[in-house]
Amino acid sequence: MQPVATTFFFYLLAGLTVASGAAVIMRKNAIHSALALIVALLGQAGLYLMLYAPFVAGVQIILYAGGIMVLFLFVIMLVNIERAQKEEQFNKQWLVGIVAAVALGALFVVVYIKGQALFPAHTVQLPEESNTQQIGVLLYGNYMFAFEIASLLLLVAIIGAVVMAKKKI
Amino acid sequence: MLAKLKEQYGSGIRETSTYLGQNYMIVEPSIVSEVLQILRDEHDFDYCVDITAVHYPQREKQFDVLWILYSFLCNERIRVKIMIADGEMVSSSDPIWPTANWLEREVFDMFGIRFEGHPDLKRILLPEGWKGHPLRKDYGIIQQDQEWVQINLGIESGQ
Amino acid sequence: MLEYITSYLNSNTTPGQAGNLFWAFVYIVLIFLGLSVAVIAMNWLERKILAHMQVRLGPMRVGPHGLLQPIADALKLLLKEDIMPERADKLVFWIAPLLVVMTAFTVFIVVPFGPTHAVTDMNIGILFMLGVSSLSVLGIVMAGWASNSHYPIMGALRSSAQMVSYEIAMGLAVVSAVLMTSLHGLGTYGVATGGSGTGTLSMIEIVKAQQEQQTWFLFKFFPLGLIAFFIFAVAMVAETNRAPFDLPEAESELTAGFHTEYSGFRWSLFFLAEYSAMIAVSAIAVTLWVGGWMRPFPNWLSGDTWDLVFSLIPGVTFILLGIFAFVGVRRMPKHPYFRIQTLGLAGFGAVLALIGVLLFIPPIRDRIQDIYWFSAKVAFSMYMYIWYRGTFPRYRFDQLMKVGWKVLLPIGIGVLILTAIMGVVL
Amino acid sequence: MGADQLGHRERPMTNGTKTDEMETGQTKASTATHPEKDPASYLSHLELGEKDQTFLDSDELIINMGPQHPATHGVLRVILKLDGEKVLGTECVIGYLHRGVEKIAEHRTYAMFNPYVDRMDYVAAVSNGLGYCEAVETLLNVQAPPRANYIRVILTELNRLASHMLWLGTHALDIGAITPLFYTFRDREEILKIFEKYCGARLTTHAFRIGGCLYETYDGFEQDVVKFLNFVTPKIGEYEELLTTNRIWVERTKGVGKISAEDCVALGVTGPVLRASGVKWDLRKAQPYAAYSDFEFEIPIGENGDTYDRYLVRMQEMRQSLRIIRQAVGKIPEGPIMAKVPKVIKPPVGEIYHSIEAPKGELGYFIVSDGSTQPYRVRVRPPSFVNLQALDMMVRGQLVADVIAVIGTLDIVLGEVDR
Repeated sequence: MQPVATTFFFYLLAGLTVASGAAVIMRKNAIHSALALIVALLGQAGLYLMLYAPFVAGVQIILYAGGIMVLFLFVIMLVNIERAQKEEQFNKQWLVGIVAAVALGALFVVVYIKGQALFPAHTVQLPEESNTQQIGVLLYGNYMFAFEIASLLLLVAIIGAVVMAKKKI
Repeated sequence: MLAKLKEQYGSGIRETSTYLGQNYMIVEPSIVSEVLQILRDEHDFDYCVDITAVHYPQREKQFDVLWILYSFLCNERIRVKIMIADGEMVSSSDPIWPTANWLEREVFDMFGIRFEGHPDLKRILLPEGWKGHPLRKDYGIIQQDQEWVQINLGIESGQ
Repeated sequence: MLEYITSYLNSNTTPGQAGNLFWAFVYIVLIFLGLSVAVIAMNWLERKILAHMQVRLGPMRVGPHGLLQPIADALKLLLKEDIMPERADKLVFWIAPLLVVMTAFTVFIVVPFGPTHAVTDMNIGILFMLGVSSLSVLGIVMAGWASNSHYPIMGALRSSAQMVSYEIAMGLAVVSAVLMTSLHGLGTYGVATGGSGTGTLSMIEIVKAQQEQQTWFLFKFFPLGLIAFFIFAVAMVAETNRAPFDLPEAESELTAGFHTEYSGFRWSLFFLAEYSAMIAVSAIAVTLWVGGWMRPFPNWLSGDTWDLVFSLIPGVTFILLGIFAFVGVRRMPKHPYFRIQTLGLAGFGAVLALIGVLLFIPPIRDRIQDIYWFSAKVAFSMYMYIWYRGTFPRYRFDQLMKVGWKVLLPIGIGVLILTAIMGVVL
Repeated sequence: MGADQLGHRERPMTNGTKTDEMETGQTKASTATHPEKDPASYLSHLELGEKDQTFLDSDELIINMGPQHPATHGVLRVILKLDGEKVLGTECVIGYLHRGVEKIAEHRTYAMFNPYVDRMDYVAAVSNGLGYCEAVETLLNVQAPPRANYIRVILTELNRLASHMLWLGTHALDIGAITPLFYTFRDREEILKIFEKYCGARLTTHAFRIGGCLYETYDGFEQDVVKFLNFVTPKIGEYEELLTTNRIWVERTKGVGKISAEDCVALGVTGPVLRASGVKWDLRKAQPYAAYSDFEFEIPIGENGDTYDRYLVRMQEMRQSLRIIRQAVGKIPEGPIMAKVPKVIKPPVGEIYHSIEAPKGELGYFIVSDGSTQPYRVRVRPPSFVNLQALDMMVRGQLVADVIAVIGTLDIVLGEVDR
């Protein structure tokens, strides 16, 4: 199926992502921040879809929005976050924030000016029908070793978390 | 058994008798917790059925406080009774039978008899802050704590 | 314009793939309406079936045999005062039911009611379904938290832990089914029918793979398919918060769990979402293991005659239902008080019979029988839901977690590995 | 994890909803008055219970279960102190249904007070009536005639069945099995029909009078009872079929709310709860009243004292009740149904304690007479009240869902707890 109103959807999703990203850091309420983050992640998933990467989009939704963020919410609801403490942190970091903002802004400007040279415009028509299959072949073919290393790393992380959280096992 | 107790406490045990086949004894308030302890430990009255009180306003010692005990081993009941004046403290039997906790709270709630050494003596059936102890004879049957009702329930009267 | 509309009818694909927006829209509207009707019907059926399991009659007053009861209830809920707790988080409280309903309906985009009867077919179909339905837990958590009350928040905590846990077991079961699709080029079924060795996540392709392999995945690599299906069947009950896994809304413990503070229309949205989610996961189960839209015994009872016989069953079913209604009309008390009810029941029976007759007309018959078989399988799964509810006590939270992590998960992994091995060996 | 810690609330609150807030004042007042605690004491005290020191510093949550909660069997209010879902301590707040029965008794004549006792344990009204009538009879030193005693036994045992059936249905409902409720209510209905035919009332029957029974059995009473017995015997098997071997039921009840025999005795817990802990004690055998010495029956006991054993004990008790009724109907004697009791009941001065085995445990009446027509003091020893005291001990360290199961298994009736 040919995409419809691509530009419109791109700006819609991009705007949604940026706006909710801003909301994540601006809301004082941790739960609201987390919810805004979910919206941002969903917007990103939409962008992936527009880039003909349905598998990545699906994984984004199922893992980040549906899995990790639920755990985030779970923890936020469980753990006592003292509001005053949080606000104080915000106040003290304004200098760092400005530096980071300036650096990021500069990067954007550079990319915008030199954009054409950095990313030459070529449109790759990715095969929508076999996208997932190709990812599978690549993941378990060419990048097998890296994939297995990553899973090992995750296993270590799980065990570490269990050791840290449990008093006695 | 009773003879032995009598021997031990002498006049502390004021009366032991049987009415309609039911045994009871009247003891001095000061020794009641010891007597109860002995009854439980040495005579197997390990089950405290009930603790209750009776109010006799015309008497000098206004209240009867009763322990109804039962022995699984002998299949026998006994009532231990003390007489106390208004305001007098009774030593709590909560350390002997944990069941006494609520039963004593109820006696306190209904008669205003305080138990010494009770871990958590407060009203149980009536709400906190209620005035008066309903099972005293001077508490009328339709009497109620108007003030409490008006403040807490927001109605004129509960009747 | 007319050409644009009619051109799709000849194409042999879903409107989404054909890029036909008109038909996609029509399908969306049809699914939305059909689902609403299905939820209403399910409401009535659940109450009736449960009632008969429990030696009572169930709704009997509104309409003949309480047929109009769900409509009366819906009206009541719409007219009810909508209460929002004073200290609730207004925005989140407001969004939560919408989110739940949205996710519950969105998943139906990829549900294949027939080879062409789906809004669209995605390359990541099953992944999309799992992903979107996993978003519904967010709505539940938001609802529980926004109510700012103890029981709802405990319900929310329970449901987030429960759904995240069971999603894993569910995912493993799904993966083993997906794996089975990839094995048809190699397996005992011999003739390599163009299988590339890679499987598919597309819902329609999964059913087509079953068609090619001439087996329901339920019976593939016996008993592996059956075990995977069993894992999925347990996980799907847990995912939809139904008995015996209805802890997030356990009535006797948390009053009503996450929707304690909801009332009126908002509550009815939760209700709607719960039932459509049940239908959605049943649809996944049917697609993955029970052959989707395929009629029973396609390979034993094959041939034109059997095809004809099976294609007549939908019409016969509806006519039988109509006759059933007319039997009910005969058994209605002959009293003027019941006249309207009797007439209503007769009308209902007539409509059913009419649908039955319509289903005999060849073009309709051919187009509709896939949908019929799919719905019949889903309906059976829904009946199982009701049956569970009538039979089982509720799990405790730690036991629920134990079942999820210590029983279903290891078995799921085992089945997955064994399926892979079987695929290579055979 | 309290609402105040959720991050954005302006005012700190202990309880979330508005209704809860109204009660918060009370809760605070009640907890504030606690004196220092003896950790060894069995009861109470929300301050007790060790804090779980994980690095995530999760706080305790205090929630109100009831008085309006679907599973607290009326208006019981349990304040739970939770760590996540684990119960650290409970405090029962009772008295919402207090009607001052004992005070009323002092202002009624002996006969007038008789109907009031039915309103205490309204599920087993006949047992209450039996206990009261026998207590006054003891005080008067009269004996009910044998035929009256047999009628009493039949009705009381039927009532025990009804009470256990109601218990089973609601207990199963609490644990999430909704179907047994309807089965038990269907069969309980048959019992109530017999009551209705006998004395006109279904629930608060006022079936017995001091000195015997007022009503002679109606024609066909025996046949009705036998018919009921034949009807209900397979039904009890049906309940058991639904639950006894049901995996979820077993998992939900085995090892839940354990209480040892020593603790039972120390806490004064009686009835099926005591028997499930392995104490073979039943007042019908220990101190037979009415006509119980004439019948053969067994006292079912459990081993572990957990919810599952209590369930089995009660199921067995239902079978034993059927056995008693069958024997009683078989040899019900002819004769008068009322002893010679004066029109105006004026017992001699004295006091008496009489107790019977009610479906919930030992139901005792302590009556003091001052020789007038009105009792000077009537004290009811309510089994539910005393049994409820064990709740805290039984649920410590278990989960919220177990609190529900234990409240169900204690088989309390709030009318009797609060009186």
